[in-house]
Order: sequence, then C-alpha cells, then structure tokens
Amino acid sequence: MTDFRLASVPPATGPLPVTRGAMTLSLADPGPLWSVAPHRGEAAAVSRALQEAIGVSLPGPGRRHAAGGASVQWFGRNLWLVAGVAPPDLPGAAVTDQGDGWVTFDLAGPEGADVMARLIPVDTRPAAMPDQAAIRTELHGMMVAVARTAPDTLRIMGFRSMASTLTRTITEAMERVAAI
Amino acid sequence: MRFGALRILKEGLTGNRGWGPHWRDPEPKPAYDIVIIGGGGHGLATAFYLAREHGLTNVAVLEKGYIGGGNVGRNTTIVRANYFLPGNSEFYSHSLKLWERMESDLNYNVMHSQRGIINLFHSDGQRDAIVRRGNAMINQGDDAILLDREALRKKLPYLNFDSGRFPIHGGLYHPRGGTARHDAVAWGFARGASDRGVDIIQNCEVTGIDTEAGRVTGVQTTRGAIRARKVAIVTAGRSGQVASLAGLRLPIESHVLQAFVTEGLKPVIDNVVTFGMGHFYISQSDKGGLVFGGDLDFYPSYAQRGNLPTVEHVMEAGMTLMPMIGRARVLRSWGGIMDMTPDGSPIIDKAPVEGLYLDCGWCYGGFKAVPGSGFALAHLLATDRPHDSAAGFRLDRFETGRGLMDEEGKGAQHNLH
Amino acid sequence: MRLTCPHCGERDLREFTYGGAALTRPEGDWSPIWDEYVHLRENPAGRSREFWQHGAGCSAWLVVERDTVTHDIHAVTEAGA
Amino acid sequence: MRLGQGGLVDRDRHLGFRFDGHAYEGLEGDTLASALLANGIRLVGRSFKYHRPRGILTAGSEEPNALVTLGRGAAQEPNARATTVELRQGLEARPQNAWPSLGVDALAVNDLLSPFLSAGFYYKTFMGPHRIWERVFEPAIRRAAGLGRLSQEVADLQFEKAFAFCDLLVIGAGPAGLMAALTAGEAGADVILADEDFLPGGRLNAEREEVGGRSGAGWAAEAVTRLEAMPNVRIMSRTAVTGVYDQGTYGALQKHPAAAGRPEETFWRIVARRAVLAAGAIERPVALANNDRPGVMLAGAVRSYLNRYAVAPGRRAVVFGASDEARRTAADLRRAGVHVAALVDARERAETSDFATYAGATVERVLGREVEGVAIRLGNGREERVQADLLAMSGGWNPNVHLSCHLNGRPVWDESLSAFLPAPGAVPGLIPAGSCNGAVTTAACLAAGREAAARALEDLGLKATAPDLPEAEDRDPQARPIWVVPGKGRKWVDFQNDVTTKDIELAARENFRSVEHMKRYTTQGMATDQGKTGGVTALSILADATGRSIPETGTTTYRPPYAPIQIAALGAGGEGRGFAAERFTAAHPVHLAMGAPMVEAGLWFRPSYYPRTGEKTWRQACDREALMVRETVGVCDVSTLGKIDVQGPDAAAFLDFVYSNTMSTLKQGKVRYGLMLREDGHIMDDGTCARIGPDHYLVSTTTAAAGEVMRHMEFAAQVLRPELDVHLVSVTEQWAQTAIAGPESRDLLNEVLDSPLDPGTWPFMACGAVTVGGVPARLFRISFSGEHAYEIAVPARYGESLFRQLVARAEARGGGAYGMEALNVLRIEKGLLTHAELDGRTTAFDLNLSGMMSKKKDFVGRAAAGRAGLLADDRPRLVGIRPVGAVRQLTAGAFLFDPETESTRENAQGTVSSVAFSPTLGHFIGLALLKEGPERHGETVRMVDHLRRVSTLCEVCDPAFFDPAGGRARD
Repeated sequence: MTDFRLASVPPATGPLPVTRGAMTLSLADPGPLWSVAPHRGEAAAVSRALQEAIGVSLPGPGRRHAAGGASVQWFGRNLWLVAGVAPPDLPGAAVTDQGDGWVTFDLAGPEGADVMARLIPVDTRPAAMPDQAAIRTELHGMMVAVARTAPDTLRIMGFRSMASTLTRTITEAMERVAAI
Repeated sequence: MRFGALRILKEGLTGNRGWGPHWRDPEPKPAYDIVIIGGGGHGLATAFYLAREHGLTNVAVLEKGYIGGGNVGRNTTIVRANYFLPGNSEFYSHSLKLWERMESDLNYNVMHSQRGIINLFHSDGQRDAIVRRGNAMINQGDDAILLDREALRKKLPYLNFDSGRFPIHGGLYHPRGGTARHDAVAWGFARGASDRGVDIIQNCEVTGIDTEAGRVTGVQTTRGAIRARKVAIVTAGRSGQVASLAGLRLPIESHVLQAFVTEGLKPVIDNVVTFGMGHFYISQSDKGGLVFGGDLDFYPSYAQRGNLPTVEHVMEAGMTLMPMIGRARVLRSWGGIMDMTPDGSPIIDKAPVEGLYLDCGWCYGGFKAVPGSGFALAHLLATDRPHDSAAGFRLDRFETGRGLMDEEGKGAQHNLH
Repeated sequence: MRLTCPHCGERDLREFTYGGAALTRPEGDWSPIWDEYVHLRENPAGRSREFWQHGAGCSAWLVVERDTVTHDIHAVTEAGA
Repeated sequence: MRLGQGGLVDRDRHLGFRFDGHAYEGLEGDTLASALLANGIRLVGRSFKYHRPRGILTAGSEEPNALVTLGRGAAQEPNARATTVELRQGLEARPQNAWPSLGVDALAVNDLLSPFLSAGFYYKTFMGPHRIWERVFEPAIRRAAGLGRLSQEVADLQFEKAFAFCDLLVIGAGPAGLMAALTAGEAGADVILADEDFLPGGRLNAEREEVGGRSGAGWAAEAVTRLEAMPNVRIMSRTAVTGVYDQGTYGALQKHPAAAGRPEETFWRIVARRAVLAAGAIERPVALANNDRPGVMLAGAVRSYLNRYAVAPGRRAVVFGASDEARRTAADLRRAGVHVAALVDARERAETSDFATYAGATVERVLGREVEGVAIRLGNGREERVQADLLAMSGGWNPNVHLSCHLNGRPVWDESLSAFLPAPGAVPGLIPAGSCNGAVTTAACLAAGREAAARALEDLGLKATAPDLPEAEDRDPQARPIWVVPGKGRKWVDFQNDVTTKDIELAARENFRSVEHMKRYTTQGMATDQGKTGGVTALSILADATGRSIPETGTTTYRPPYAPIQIAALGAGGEGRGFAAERFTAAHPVHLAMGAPMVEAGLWFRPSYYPRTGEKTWRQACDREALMVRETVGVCDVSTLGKIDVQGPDAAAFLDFVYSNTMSTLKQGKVRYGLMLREDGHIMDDGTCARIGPDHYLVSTTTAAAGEVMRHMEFAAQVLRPELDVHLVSVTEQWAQTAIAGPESRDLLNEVLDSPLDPGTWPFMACGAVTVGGVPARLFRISFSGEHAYEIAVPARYGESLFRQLVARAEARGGGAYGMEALNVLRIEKGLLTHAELDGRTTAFDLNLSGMMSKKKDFVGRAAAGRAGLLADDRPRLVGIRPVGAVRQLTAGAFLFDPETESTRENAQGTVSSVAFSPTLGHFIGLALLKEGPERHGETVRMVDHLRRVSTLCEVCDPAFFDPAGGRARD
C-alpha cells in the first residue's frame, strides 16, 4: 500500500449557484448513481428486489419514485437510474456504475417551464410534466434527463464532459426569461 | 431566332413585339426513335446533345408538369469539378468544360459565373483529406489551390476565424467553380433542342412503359400512347416511381434537401463558401439574395419541403461561420427530392430491360452535372456504349462491389447502421 | 414532424434518427437477396415502413409507418417487439 | 400630416427619430411609416431594377416599397419595412438602394433604358467571352441589384429560440381571431393567440366601425383585456406565424420591445393540437399606368393611417375602387379634412353619395413623378384629369391563404368572390376563419371565429360555451375585382422587382406560359413581399395572355416563411461557441495548465502536444514526447475514446454478431482487438473489447465514432437480433482513462497502485480490477504505441488528480505527458490505424486484416464483404512508404505514381493516408493505400503533392516500421 491519494473533483460547471430573476441554478449531488437494466422477463422481480433493498420500485415510463434518500427514475427503454444509495445485489439485471458520468443541476423557482422552453423540445409545464415526472430528451443537441423532483424544482442531468456548455446554455436561458 | 445585344436593341426600339417562343409546344407524335422521360436539366441536355452531337432529332422529351420544375429549378446553383474518386473526377471535369462553353453552344446566357469555390477545413485531419481532393483535381487537369489561414483571411475577411466553435485553419480554393442561373439552364437546353427538331412535350405524364419480349416498345402517357425504340428515364427523385413502371427496383431512396434564399442585399459574398463541419454552403446570387443550404432532412420524402430542425441547424451553422449574415432575412425556403444512391454517386447505364436507359442517382449534386450527364447519356443512347467520362456510373457496382464511389465515406448502403 | 414514441409519447423530429427502410436481414452468403436488402429500394411515394431510433429519448428503435408524400404518421411501434 | 384628433396613438408621448439624416418627431403607437407620413415624407425608397422613386403603399408587412435600413454600425438592419417598424425614441432609419441620394439616384437611368431591360433580357445577351461577363457585366449587375447592405461586421445580436405547446393556436387577432380566442379561452382550452401587429385588433383598429355598440378598436381592446385575465390564454403580440410544419408544428417570430438584456426576437416552435387561421386579407393594387408613384396608396392603408394613426397621407385625394369600401374611404378622408377630388367606382352601379362620383369609370393613369393628379377614363370613353396628391386605390382583397398552403395544399378559386380560398383540410388541424376564408363583413368574421373555435374545441373534446356575438357591420360591400385598367403606359404588378403587365405578357409570348415559368422568367413574386400584393393580379394577366381562366392558370407554391426572418433568429444559439457542445475530459485543466494547444475531435478537446521552454515548433515537442515514450515513459489522456458497457446472458453471442472476429472465445480478464463492419462490408470502426465478467464486456470505440457505434449496436441488438438478451450502456463519461506507455510504464504504475502488479498475471492484453489511492480502477494492458503499456481507468471525478500525478511522476523519471501529435507518430511507426485509414471506404482486405474476418459465424457485413469487387487484387491496400531519394519529405493527401509516369489521374497508383517524422528512425514515414500494395514491398514509387509542391521518391515497405515483431509491447 502506497501513500498515494486521489483528489475528487466535481464536473467543471463554472461558478454555481447562479440566480437570474426568479430562478436559481445549482449543482446537485445526487450521491451514488447506477443504472439498472433487468434481464428478459426479470423486470418485476428486480422491481420487488429494489423495493425490498432500498424502498423504491421501478416506476413506469416517464416517472420517478423517491423515498428516504433513494430515488429511481425511468431512464429509457428497459433502463432505470437509481440515485442516493449503493446498489444492492441484483442478479436479474445489468447494473452499471454511472456515478461519475453525469453532471446534475437543480433548476429551482417558479419559471422553470419558461426556462426549459428555451432549452428542450418538451412541454415541462406542471400540467404536462407533474411532480416526479422524468423524461429523456435533448438540450441544444446534448442528451439529457429531466425530472421534476419537487413542484418548483427541475433536475437536469447531462454528460459530465458537457458540464460547462450546459451551465452556460441554461444560464443564458434564465437570463432571457428574466429580461422578457 | 438568334439572341444578342443587337437584337435586344432592335426589339427595344420596336416595343419588344418580335420575341417569340423560346421553345415549341408541339403535340406528341405517335412514335419517336427515342423518348426521354423527364424534362429537367438532365433530360433536356440529353435531347440537345442527341441532336447536336449525334444528329438524332426524332426525339421527344416528356414532362409531367412544366420543364425545369424539378431539381434544376430548386437547387443552390453551384457548378464545380472538385471530386477525388476515379469515375467521378473525369465526369465532373468534362461537365465543367461543357459549362464553360455552354453559353456559346446554346446562344443563351445562363449566367455561369466562375467566381470560385472555397471549402474550409478546421483540423489537420480535414486538411489532409482536402489536400487529397485538391491533388486529385490537379491529377485530373482541373484547378485547386491550398489557402492557409492568412490567405483565406484576405479573401473572406468576414468569416469568424477565431471565436467560432470550429476555428478555421484554411481552405481549398477551386477558382473555376462557381454558380449559374439555374432555371436558364433548363430553358437554354430546351430552346437548343427544340430549335434542332426535338419535341418537348409538357403536361404529359408517363403512366406506363410498354415492353414486348423483354424489349421496350414505347410508353403510355396522359396524352396517349407513344411508341419508341429507346426510352430513357431521367426523372431524378422520381426515378424509382418511373422505373417501377418497367418492373424495376433501383438502388435509390428519395430524400428531401432544403435550401434558402434571403432578401436582396448589396454584394457581400463574392465566392461560394462551404463549411463542411456545419454542413453549410452559401453564395450570393446576382440579384443579391444569399443562397444557402445544408444537409438532408434525413428521412425519405417526396413532399419538396422539409422541417424545422434542419432549417435551424443550417442557420446556426451560418451564424457560427459568418455571423455578419445574422441581419439578412430569410425570404423563402424550399425542398427538392434527392435521388440518393447508396454510395452517393450517380448511375448512367442501360437498365436490365432492353431499350431502357437510366440516368439517375444524382443525390444532391445533379445541377453541375447537367451538361456532362446529358452528353454522356446522349452518347449511350446513340451508340449503346458508355461515354468515357461516365464509364464508372454502372448500375451493377453495388451488386459486385467493384467501382463503388463513396466520396464521403458514409457507407455504400442506405442508412443500414 | 412529430412522432409518437411508444415509451415517451409525442416528440419532436429532432429527437429521432431515421434508420432506413424496415426490411428483414437475409442470411447466408452474398446473393441477389442481399443486394436487395442492402441496396434496392421500393422507395414508395406514399405509405412507407421505416426504422427510426428515438436516440435523444429512450434509445428505442422503432418501426414507423409514414407517408412520404404527406408526412402523415400512421403508426409507430417498437422494432423487434 | 397629423390630424388634430383621433387615432390610437399616445399624443402625450413624443418620440424623436431620424430619417435620411433629418430629425423628426412621432408619437407612441406610430409605425415608422405613419410617423414619416405625419411629417409629410412621401419619398422613402427606390425600386430594385429601375430605381424608380417610391412611397409607402401599404400599412402592413406586405409593403414592397418602403424598405429602409435601421441603425448604424455593426448591428445595422437592412430591408426593414417602415410599415411594421414600431417607432421608438432615437430610431434612426436610412433609405437604401439609392446613390448618391434618395432624391437623385444615378441608376434611375435604368428607367430610361427600360425598353431594353424587359423580362429576361439578360438571358439573351452578354454571351461573349466568359471573362467579360465575369469582370464587367456581372459585377455591374450585382452592384445595381440588391437592396440594403449588411454591415459585414460581427455584431452582438441577441436573439433566442423557444418551444411552446398549446391546445389551440389562433393566428391573427382581428375580429375572427379574437372571437376564436375568446370562445376557446372561455372553454378552458390552452390557447395561444399570435398576432403580427403590436396592437391586437387587426382591421378593427383601422376602420371606423361599431362592434357591440362601441368602436371596433374599443371592442378589440376589451376582448384583449378579457383574454389577458384568462390564465389559460397566452397573447403573443408582435408575433408573426411564419411557417407550418408537420404534425401541428408552427414557426412563429416574436419581436420584443427594446430593453436591456432582452433579446430582440424569439423564434418560437409552437406545437398546437389545433389551430385557427384568422390571418385576414391583403388588399391588392390595381395595375394602371404609373401606379407606382409616391402618393399612390392602397385604400385600406389610407384608412389605417387616417383612423389608427391619425395621419392624413395627402391633402387632395382621388379614391378608386369597385366596392362600397370606396365610399367608406372617401368618407374617412373627408372626416379627416382631406379633400376628396373624385370617387372613381368601376362599377356601373356605384353607391350614390355626395362625393364627386365617377361611376363605371376607371383611373387610367397617374400624373406626375409624385402624384399630381390622375387621368380618369369615363364610361363614355372620354378622359378627364383631376388634380390630387393622393390616389387611394383598391383592386379588391386577396384572402391571406399563405399558411394554409405550406404543406403543399393548393388554394381553391372561388368565382363569386374572385379570390383564392384555403383548400379544406389543406393543413390537418388548421381551420381557416374570417376574411382569409372569404368572409367580407366584420359580422361574418366574428361568427366565423366563434365557429372555428367551436369546431376545434369539439376535436379537442372540450365543451364550447359559445360567447355571444357582438353586433357588427354585416353589409356586403358588393365588391367587384379590378385587375388591370386598359390603356397605354407601364403598369406595375410587382412593385419592388419592377415587373409590369408588359413583362408578363412578353413572358407568355415567349412560351413562359406556366405560372412557375412566368414567375421565374419575370421575377414576379420573388421580391420581399413574395407576391402578396401582386401575385393574383399577375395570374389574371397571364390568364388573359394565354386564354385561360385564373384557376386554370394556377398558382405558384407558397413557401415558408410567411414573413422574412433574420438568420440571427432562426440560427440563434449558433453564434460564437454555441453551435455545438464542447466536451472536456476530467484532465482538461491539466492540459491547459501545461500550455497544450487543444484540438477538436468528435466535440471533444484533446491536447496536441505539451510545449516546453526552448521548443520553437510543435515538431520539437512532438519528437521529444515520442522519444520519451520509446525510451522512458509517457502519459496520455485517452478518456475521449468511446466505452460501451455490454452485459447480459447473450452478451458474448451479441458481440460475435457485431464484431467481424470472435469475442465469445475471449477469456475473462483478457482484451482483444476487434473490427466492426457496416452491413455493406466496409469497416465502420475498430477498437478493443475487454471481457470483465462472464456476461460482461467493455467495448472501446474511436473518439469520433462513439455515437455512431452505439447507435449501430443498438440497432443490431433491438432490430437485427432482438432474441438476444443484452444491455448496452455508454460509460464513456463515467471513466477517465490514461495511457501509460514506455519501458518504465510498469514502474510508474506501481508507484500509484495500491498493490504492485504481478508481471506473471498481467501479460500483454490482460485486464482487471485494481485500486489506486483506495479508488477502484480498471487496468488494461494494451498498447497503441508498440511499447509496454497500460491504460488505467478511474471514475471521472478522480481523472484530473490521477493524470496530474502520473505526469509529475513520469517527469521525475525523465518522461512526461504526450499529446495527439506524438500519439500519431507512435502509432504510424507501428503501422496502426486511425480514421485516416478507416475512412469509411476501406475493407479488412484493404488493410491486410482479412484474418479478422471469422469464417465460422455470421456477423454484420460478412456477406457484403464477400463481394468479388471488394476482394479484387487491384484495390488500393495498406503499405508503408519511406523516402529514398534526395527529397526526404512526405505529406498526407499526396498521390503515388510509378516513378516514370506523369502524375495524372489515369496513372495514380494510390494515396498517402498518414505521415509522420519518426524521431526514432530519423526520417519521414508514411502509410499509404497502394494498388496491389502488399505485393509491391521493395518497389520504388513517386509521391506527388501538387498542392504543396512536394515530389518524393519512396520505397514501398511493410507498414510496421518499428519493432515489427511486436516484442516491446509483449515483454
């Protein structure tokens, strides 16, 4: 054992949080992140196992379940993203560590839908995207996941390498909403 | 009637009463030696060269709508010979030479303007690929010059050299490349063919291709049956539809390509500039409109119109490359039906049915090919041998894998990723 | 254009990628059937069956029944399902 | 001249502005056009071809004449319509397309030459030698043409784009649109009401007409107030719906009043489940001699200026039309104190009135350079001249069908209205209503708006409460169209492009009889108004000239945008670095700190080299870095390579299908080099595949192809082999990966690993889990340099720290970081491939990799790769080349020839794909694709690079220049 140590560095977003008008963008720390892809015919069993182990089951498409410190969000075709807790043993699924692949932002405030209207081609007004809805889409050509984690909070996840472009782009949209 | 400055003077002084039809509108005859399906640039040029080069005038061009209404009337007017694969190189080189004498050949000013084309590059890897292209052009006897960043700055000072997403390292300059007035090319070839005796028949849609014992005998049209010894399908994006009348399936998928023009502006862009990273190219018409376009919409379509994602992508590329055009207003957008082949190169060949000929697969590059394609197809129709310049445009190259011409390296297949 | 993804609902064209005519891959060595699969196309002016991927969404590959003249969408189903 | 009272302008808010260098004042609520008219300005522009002096013709976005340049400097805006520019304090406008001045324009000489400049004249001349056309005539034509001027500078333009969604989009806020919005809003629908104007109300603001017992403008204002109170209704003023796209997608351009930090415009993509088209109608001029003179104005525009802006566009007016609206115009003029010198009504049975009425007569000619009077042709054939400075004319109204035609629908001719109407169902979900659909009274528009909304609500499954219709004007004005007034002289149809009736007749004579031919030949309808004013008139002239009816003649195609859009709006976000995302690896700050120039690959930024003090060229740094790897140890950030996690019971079977070689036989803890083909048999990508568990593999891809490979594998998994149970997840972003290469790589690695490597269990191509600083990591013993080498992957958060420390420790050993340039040198020395060789056109056969094509299984591309043409001996195939003559330089992109032949296409034998100066070997080396290459080792060829003027004799050799046996990587 050497005395070698590695320092942990967050994704390079530039200075956050930023507030523009009524909206604030901040960097969120979702804790451990891992994806779950159940094997053929195993989705129900995996869901039960998760419920047992971490207290949340697999939600349907476009939804998110959260309880305690853990959340599970639908992440695509036969794919879910679990956040906040370490993965239990899930023999019926492919589990992949995603804890360092994503940059996670929280966009908080009453004009979230107006900001998102400048960023993604999906209606995020509460009627179309209620609390605990979770979608995959693109933001200026970047693949993202967006979830409403609280009535006034949208959680935006993008590729870690694109953190600075995402920060700049979202901040610009916030500035425009504030100015109009 | 011969056109010229004196004629304009005389007519101007006498109230412009002496001008007559640029081409005749005859009734279809019951039979022709050769029937060309499609009165676009390629079909009309074929008719012209059949008459002029081979003395064959018992020829009809059948057009479903009005002549020049397809891609020759809805492109971005670029004329160039900057290909690098054998098969393409010699063809486009020959075509450009025909362009250079087109106005005297036709006695029609198609406003061919050799204002030069510049392809930009943004990395060493792109530079090497572009150098290979330039060297191929010179091997072929055409012109190419490598411009470094400073030389490019002098020529195109308005580009965003430094702060854009893809900094510009240099460009390949093709001085003999340029533009032409697209509609006039169709009209000029129509007039030249018509004057030599070819019948150009508009509003005449081909509804069937007649065969007997595996041989073409004529066509059925909305204006009656027409017999013919040879029939050529020259219908660009509609090639698959027309070929199906003869029971054929072609290696073609029809896609939409959009293009755009702005309101008229005083001269500002003197060359044709292409920005490969952003799939963007632009020139300025003599009327002052900026004419520009980008990539396909990437779905099959016969609608001659596209959707917003591509529109926006093209405009964004324009903004990153030359932000000074931000204030120009887009006046009109339109779409053409592109006959995309698997390898992006065309087909001029005999069809598997005797007496049936194909000229198709021009993808999004058919305008500059108009004279070369007409010349080569006329040669094939007249002699039953491919012209040297187009010997590579074989239909069977996909089946055999021999002589594929995939200039872009995207894959000799239709999106089967 | 908007396509209705079986997972994500109706979404903008920009989230999708066209992936070619919906054909069945042949087996065996190169033959005219392979040539048809890789190269020859019905290329219909009208109703067409195509593969698309919801690449910026759920990543599912879809079979889209679409009209190439009107751009009407008749059906979207998951490919391979 | 401003009227003493009335209008919808704020008389307390005076706004100073400048036009053509002079200072003027207008009022809040003015457009630039109304303010100019209020100041008595009549001459505002010059036409395109003949440079004829022009005034203001319309009061809307269809204005063909009054185009001006706004502002100065980098951000100046050419071609703004004075009729839609909202006046603001400090606005500066300049005339354009006139030299030396608006009043005296040298190119007005073109007008005298017009007999020689008829339609299409340029196709018939200038056919002499090419150079004369290009050097003399074309530049002259280009200079004369065009309208305004771009600044040619980079301006900080603020524009944006956004998406909106609604149940119902109402296009236009005139009587029909307001009524539709009220109906749908009250039913609870999610409504967007978009209107081009800055003041909703449409013609209600321009007419003196009562609606619901109050002024029309007052009713409109009250309707807007009601709508504003509904939370389910969004009113978008200053918003022109510009385009209709598939499945209910609409483009719309919203202008914003200027304010700090605020964008000028937002381009909206509105997704609407249903839409009501209430776009109104556009009045058309009458083709009569000299109808383009300043002082000729559309009658509806005259009423707009009088009633909305309280401006009199003249002192003494002649009104010409063929509808009861003519009397309305005359009455509005008189009420404003303008003398109505004549009311000319082409109908035999004109309305009786106390105006000097000429029934069954026409205005045949305008007199004067600016309107000084008109010549009236009476029913009995006599001519009468009347003095006037304003001609208010109307040929009738064209329903604004534009948007209904964007999906290729053709409008339908209505004989009773003499107008084209939207074809039913032309746009799925779009319901036309009001005057764009042929309604001719305000009452009919209100009713149509309510009905259209009710239909939309029914489709949406909502119940309409059907608000009451206010009482409104319901008298049909008994309009009759006037297209062309017979008589001598030039009659303008397309004002801006200077197309006259004669040009259209000439086109027909020259066989440009199709409406599309006529348009393209004469340029009719191609000006900035896209034929909105003159299009149908031109059709009527062509119909007459060709002996057909108007519907037989047909229309040209209506294309988006409805109103022109600045590229800065449609392309918002593309400026500067915004065009595409920038991707940075975890170690990016280290590369920057070390001064590395960064180059772009697949959106990623990668270090090209790390300059050190004293190094003057990139080559010096590159040589040093490459030698360092060969002699001690180098460290390279390879995080950008694509990484795909493949798991599942059928992972091995799946990989056997997508790779040309076999991965199912790969042992756990081992890595294998793999090739993926496209189905057409050509190579798509190469990379390594590591088996990290029984059902768990890690696939690596090249940087630029990562997305394409992922899509390809998803296609293979979901479409081609859906029976396989396999999961694909990109983990490119999860892992920061560093290559450690060179004789001392193991020693360096052992400095940082928690437990040193056992050489016995870590042979070449081994992989496995390790820990570094307590962090779980993945280690691969693979080499892209030919040296003993590793790649270590740690979770991205640790990537920067690991890379920084590895570089420091490597430097302590005499090694250091190496960048892409050195990486490229090292791989070329080994004859390894990158995208320069894997350019999408090459096969495994071409690259001497036929051995990687398994014969025992099916895989993507297997069948097509077996085509005879792809296995032909004369295909260019991979070789190495090295200089053997006096010239020692090699260049990529050059061609290869036999030394004795000329460098022409026919003689070309191959191309050079990659070159490098090898510091190890002391000379240039290159990789090339040469016909029959592998059989030609030892031959001499000539490399020719015409562009860079290099010609080098080369020997053909094995592409592995260095350590061909590969011992250094294995030992």
